[in-house]
Amino acid sequence: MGGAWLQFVASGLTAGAIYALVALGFTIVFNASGAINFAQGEFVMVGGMSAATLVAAGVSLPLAILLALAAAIVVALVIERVAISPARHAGTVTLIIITIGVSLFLRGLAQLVWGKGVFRLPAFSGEEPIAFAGATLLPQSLWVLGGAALAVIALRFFYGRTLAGKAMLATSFNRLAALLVGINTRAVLFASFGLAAFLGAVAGVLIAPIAFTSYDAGIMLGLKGFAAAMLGGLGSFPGAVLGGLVLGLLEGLGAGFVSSAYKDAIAFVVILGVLFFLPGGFLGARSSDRV
Amino acid sequence: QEAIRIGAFLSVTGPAAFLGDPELKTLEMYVERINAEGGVLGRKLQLFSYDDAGDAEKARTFAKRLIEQDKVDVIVGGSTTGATMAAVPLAEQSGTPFISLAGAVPIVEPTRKWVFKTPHTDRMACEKIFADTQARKLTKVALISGSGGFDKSMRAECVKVAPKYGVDLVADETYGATDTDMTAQLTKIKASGAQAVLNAGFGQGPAIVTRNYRQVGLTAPLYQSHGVASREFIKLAGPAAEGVRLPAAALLVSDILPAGDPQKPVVSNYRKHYEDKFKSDVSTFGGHAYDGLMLALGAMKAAGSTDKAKVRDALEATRGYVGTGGVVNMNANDHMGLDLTAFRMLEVKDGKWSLAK
Amino acid sequence: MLAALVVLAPLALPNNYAYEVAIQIAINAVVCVGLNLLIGYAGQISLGHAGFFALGGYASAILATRYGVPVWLSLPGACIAVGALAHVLGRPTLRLKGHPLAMATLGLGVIISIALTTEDKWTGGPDGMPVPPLVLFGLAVQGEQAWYWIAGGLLVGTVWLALNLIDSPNGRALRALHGSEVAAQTLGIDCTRFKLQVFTLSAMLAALAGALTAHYAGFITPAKATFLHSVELVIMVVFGGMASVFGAVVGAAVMTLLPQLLTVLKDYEMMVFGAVLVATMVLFPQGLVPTVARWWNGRPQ
Amino acid sequence: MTLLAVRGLEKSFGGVKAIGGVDLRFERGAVHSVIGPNGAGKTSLINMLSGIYRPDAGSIQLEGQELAGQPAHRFAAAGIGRTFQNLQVFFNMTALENVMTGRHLRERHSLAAALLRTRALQRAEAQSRQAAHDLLRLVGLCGQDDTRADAMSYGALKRLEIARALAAQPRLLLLDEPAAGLNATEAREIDALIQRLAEAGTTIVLVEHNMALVMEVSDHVVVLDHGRKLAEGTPHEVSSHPGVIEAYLGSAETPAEEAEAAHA
Amino acid sequence: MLEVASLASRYGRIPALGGVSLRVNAGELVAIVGANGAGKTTLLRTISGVQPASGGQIRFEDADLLKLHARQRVQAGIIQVPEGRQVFAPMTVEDNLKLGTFARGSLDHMEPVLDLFPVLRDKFRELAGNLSGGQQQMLAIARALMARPRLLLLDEPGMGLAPRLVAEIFARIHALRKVGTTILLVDQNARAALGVADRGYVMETGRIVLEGSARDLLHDPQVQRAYLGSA
Ligand SMILES: Nc1ncnc2c1ncn2[C@@H]1O[C@H](COP(=O)(O)OP(=O)(O)OP(=O)(O)O)[C@@H](O)[C@H]1O
Ligand SMILES: Nc1ncnc2c1ncn2[C@@H]1O[C@H](COP(=O)(O)OP(=O)(O)OP(=O)(O)O)[C@@H](O)[C@H]1O
Ligand SMILES: [Mg+2]
Ligand SMILES: [Mg+2]
Repeated sequence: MGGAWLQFVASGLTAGAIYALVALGFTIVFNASGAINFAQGEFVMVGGMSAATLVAAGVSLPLAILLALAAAIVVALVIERVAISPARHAGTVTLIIITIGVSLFLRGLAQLVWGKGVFRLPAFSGEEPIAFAGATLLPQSLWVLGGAALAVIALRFFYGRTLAGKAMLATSFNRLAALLVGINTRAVLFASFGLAAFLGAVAGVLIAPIAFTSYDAGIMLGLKGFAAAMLGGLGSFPGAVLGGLVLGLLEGLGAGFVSSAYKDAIAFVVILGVLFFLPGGFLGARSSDRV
Repeated sequence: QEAIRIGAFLSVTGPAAFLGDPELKTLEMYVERINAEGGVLGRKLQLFSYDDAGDAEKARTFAKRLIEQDKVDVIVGGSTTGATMAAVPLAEQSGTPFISLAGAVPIVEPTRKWVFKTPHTDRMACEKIFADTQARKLTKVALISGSGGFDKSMRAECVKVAPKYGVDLVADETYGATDTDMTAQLTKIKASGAQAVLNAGFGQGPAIVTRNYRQVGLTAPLYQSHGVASREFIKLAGPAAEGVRLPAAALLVSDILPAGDPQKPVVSNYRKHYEDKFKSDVSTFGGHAYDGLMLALGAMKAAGSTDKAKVRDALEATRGYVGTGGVVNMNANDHMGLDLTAFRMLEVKDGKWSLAK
Repeated sequence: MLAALVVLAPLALPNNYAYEVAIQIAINAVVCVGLNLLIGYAGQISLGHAGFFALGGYASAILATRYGVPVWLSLPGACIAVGALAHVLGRPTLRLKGHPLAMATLGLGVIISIALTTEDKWTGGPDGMPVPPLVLFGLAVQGEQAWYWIAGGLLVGTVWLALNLIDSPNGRALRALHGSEVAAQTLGIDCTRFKLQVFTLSAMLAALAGALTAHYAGFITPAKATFLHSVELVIMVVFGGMASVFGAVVGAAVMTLLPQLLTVLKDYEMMVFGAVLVATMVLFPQGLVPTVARWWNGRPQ
Repeated sequence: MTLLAVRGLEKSFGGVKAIGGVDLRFERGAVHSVIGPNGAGKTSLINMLSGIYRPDAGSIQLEGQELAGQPAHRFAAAGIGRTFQNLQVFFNMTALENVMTGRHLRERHSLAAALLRTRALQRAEAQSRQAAHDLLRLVGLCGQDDTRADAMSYGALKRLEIARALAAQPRLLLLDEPAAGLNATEAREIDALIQRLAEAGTTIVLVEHNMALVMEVSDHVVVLDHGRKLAEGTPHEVSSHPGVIEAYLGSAETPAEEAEAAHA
Repeated sequence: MLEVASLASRYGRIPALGGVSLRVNAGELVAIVGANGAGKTTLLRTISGVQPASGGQIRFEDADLLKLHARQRVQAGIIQVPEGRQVFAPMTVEDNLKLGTFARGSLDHMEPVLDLFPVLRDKFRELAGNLSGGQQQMLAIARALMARPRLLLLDEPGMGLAPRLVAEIFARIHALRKVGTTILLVDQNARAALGVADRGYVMETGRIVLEGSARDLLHDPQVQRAYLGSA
């Protein structure tokens, strides 16, 4: 099995890049509200499904993608207004349960609108696998990896360098203080949902050629994306990407070298191990717990 | 006059939705059609259906609801083996004829008084495939399967019957229902020197397996299970699907069946009805529901009543029923009544199903 | 009050299906009362309790079918085994807090679920395994009525124990470590010990409920171990009201009944369920029972 | 008689040496004050004496029993209680329950007894309730028994923390700025309370910036600066120490006087 | 400049302010003293808009403040230093100060503000949550100053500060007033607060019970007994 490990790595990167993109979306909402948005997987699904159906209806791919992004953002903003914003003073757990309700709602809606079929988008730049040293990678995987890289750079810049980005972070750390320095905390939540949906839809569009999409695709993406975000360190954008890639690699190598039946379990065992030693994940925020 | 009550619990949502969804559509459509034609025994049909979402516990609750509250005359349903097995004791206890739409062998082996099933078993699928590999002189076969009930059950049956066909299983890999990349597993299979690969699975997994199969450069013949017998598979797998073989019922190739085939009228009709109404492709699973409903109604007609015991006896006495799944001949020891001839070996050619030579 | 409700309810139950739902409510409520001790009172989260629930069922079933242990023994045996497992797993896990804890418990649940699905020699795989009926004092417990009294009795007992626990020094210690772990420590509270205690207790209650479900249904599948079932349990707790024992019961009741009622909506079921969940949490952010209780108390003033 | 002896205590955070090699002795029944500029390391010291921080080096001995390195709840069990500069109230409880929790070490915690609510437990609970009630009255929170902690004002919460710490009947009580947020008159009440506790034999370590209070109650004052001991002695000695005036007290004039001068 | 008329506010059903009226003229420094729970914090929170009013009026110059969001009030120049510091604990001192300019003010103030609190310069890249209590208090004041407040609401600015610093802070507050900042000050150190103030109000259980020039209040025997600790 000498050269096979390279293919296991390629396999892991393909899955990992997908998880990374989803994890970035989790990070955005977490950084604004301190809550996990369990509807993030559904944002991805809405993006992928919209694009896939539009393409099937004859719309050109670039236009379909733009429309899909717009659709996901609109959906997310409406949901923020109707479901999240009215409950913004409630506790984190309540907020999380609301996002679970939202994810059920969106899944149910998607099932009505699009049915239960599985859809696929054409690959952006062909299907011909790229071979290197005996391993192969689909060109679309490079799109996904590139998308994740670009997203993390942009997000890092926005949150690390701009005052608006810092204001979004500040709101999740201390709402009262945020109000007192004049931050519109409602707008922050609103914007973060829009941003998370945008990123989610980008992810949905990028991964649909590889992973396909269906009304219930959000469940798995949500679970894996959450795990990736935790592994990398909740709140950290590079962490989200790192966590996603590591999770994917664990699965790929686990399936290759240990047991494909237990590959998910192997990944979770490793995550548990990491959390026991680094509760904040790889790149979790430096915490201050002094009294 | 009181309507005949048909009960159904199906996996309309959840991981097995592509079983339950066409099944429910089929039942609803035919109940409506038959009512429009005046019903059965001069009585209208009334359908009571619930979505068990693939959860056996829910299936049991709904089976109880059908029996206790809705007081149905017959149950057609149980998309998955787990759901079916959960409801079996209730049907047996209450004495309700129960026609399952799930595939696994244990549903009808050993035979239970009140339980019948319409689809071919997964063992038959394995046998059909291995018969084909035997004919092509391929002895080293690699197995890959999903982690769901359908997949694991078929995998286990294939392992059991392999020796009978001189098949040597050289690899045994697994993937999750929602996995997005199976190249790791396929790379291991590639290294195993398999002459053919059999994938037991349904849903989107097999499509990804098929695409990854070409990606890692595997060229050995790929067999899929009857679980992917729908046009959607070809759409998802794209050009990679070319040459894939699988055992399936006549339904999928209704248009290219020879004119003399006894199933031709039945499957053509069903297909036309379904595709006209729902504007989506038929799958064999909807056909199972069609067969289940028709068997039940046939038995009622034969019994001349909806008396449960009489209907059961009539079901067991079914002979020569021509359905979408094949020709059914039941008896006291066989509550399925199908044999290997019901399966056709299909091959994807030019993006379409065709009969394999 | 709850006891009276349990005793009187059968008058309103028309058939075995209604009993079935009532039994499910009672069993879910037992899990939720236990889980609420952990989530609502001790402020810890678990997204893996479905794993313990299913393990309870499987352990009892395997003990009974494979090792011929009589069911009246295998059932408590399973609870103790699961409790021991939870105790061992809980020790490192409960050092975590907040989201990492959620992740870790989720991971435990997923691992259990995968093991149950994969080890088909023991568990029958995804299609599950048959479970022998419960035999108490030489009599097989059969029929919905009998089960109703067992589940109802168990629920009343669990609620009574939980109420006692909350109103005791142990319960205060739990709430204290929820409020401020540092302060709790400086008062001499061994936080690890109390967290572990309540984690184990809630896991055992889940296992007990899981085992009863299995023996009642006569079979068990890994569906009960999934992450989604864990989430469902947490939803029940939060929906009814965290830090409220009756909230847990009400949450379990509503969340068990609602899907049964919504079946008439067919394709709209999931959407409406999601909408109901969102609307309730927006209107009753503290959960049903505490918010209603506050309104109630507020009115006289 | 020395109750608590600290030797060579050190604690750094990153590059900051919060406490850099401090030796201290706290005599039984006396009131010891720890003062020093902001960031001198006072709270860090208290955190180590109560087991919240694990020291990098050094020993903490309570009557010869080594405590350094033990978990915080052991410190409490050994008889060390504390309050917090940054409030650590149980906001999910009423005032009375907060104080009852303080009695944790005086209570038994058999899970079985708790679940079954035994007679003995009920009796103990009634006792705890009464004791907590009395303590609330003692710190001036009479009639607030059933107020939820999250509805209390800052000053009330400070008192609540004191009552809670007292409920454990500690031998050594560490108070981190108990009078912050109280006005001069209210601070006097704390003053009286501290003196009463000391008379009853409780050893007190007081961190406070309210110099009037420190001068009034202390038997012994330690001045920290940059994590080191700058001076030590009676209140009088310390307050006239030039280094202390320079680093901490500032010019003798009070700001009010200064300002009044400005008015004039 | 600020005119508060029979302002009421409540937590749920529990009233915290029962009709408070007061006035702060432009350039004035007004102190409020009162026992724990008198409602001082609630009053400041209601003025800054993080706590809803249940009755009464607040006018700031010509604007009806109750019609404005907290954010709009900040933009208008009403800046509060909250009780309990409320720094953004997981962010650096630098980011905390920058966020102070979110709605108004500019980064140009950074240097002068750091000159006021040199410790913050040493801790510039440290997480705010890791600062000592007093250092956080300084950061909270510094953050407020970054916004160039026109009306500064100070809730216990001297709390937790070393005596030398308290003296300094009050001197600074006094100096701020001189450069035209209007200040409403709450501090338990009533002597110091009234010492720097022009006028003062005394609050008890949600009402104003006494008002007058700071000097008069300082010498009022009742105030001395209740708040200044004089026997
Ligand atoms: N958890 C921590 N992480 C990093 N630095 C810390 C931590 N705790 C304390 N420090 C640093 O250690 C030094 C001492 O802090 P400490 O809180 O002990 O001061 P203090 O004397 O209590 O001051 P104050 O009177 O202002 O409360 C400070 O410079 C502070 O920034
Ligand atoms: N969140 C709250 N919920 C309910 N009641 C509250 C809340 N916050 C304050 N109160 C009550 O409102 C009243 C006024 O409190 P406030 O904090 O304004 O007092 P204060 O004068 O600032 O006191 P202190 O000097 O202690 O800070 C008090 O009786 C307090 O118990
Ligand atoms: Mg301090
Ligand atoms: Mg206040």
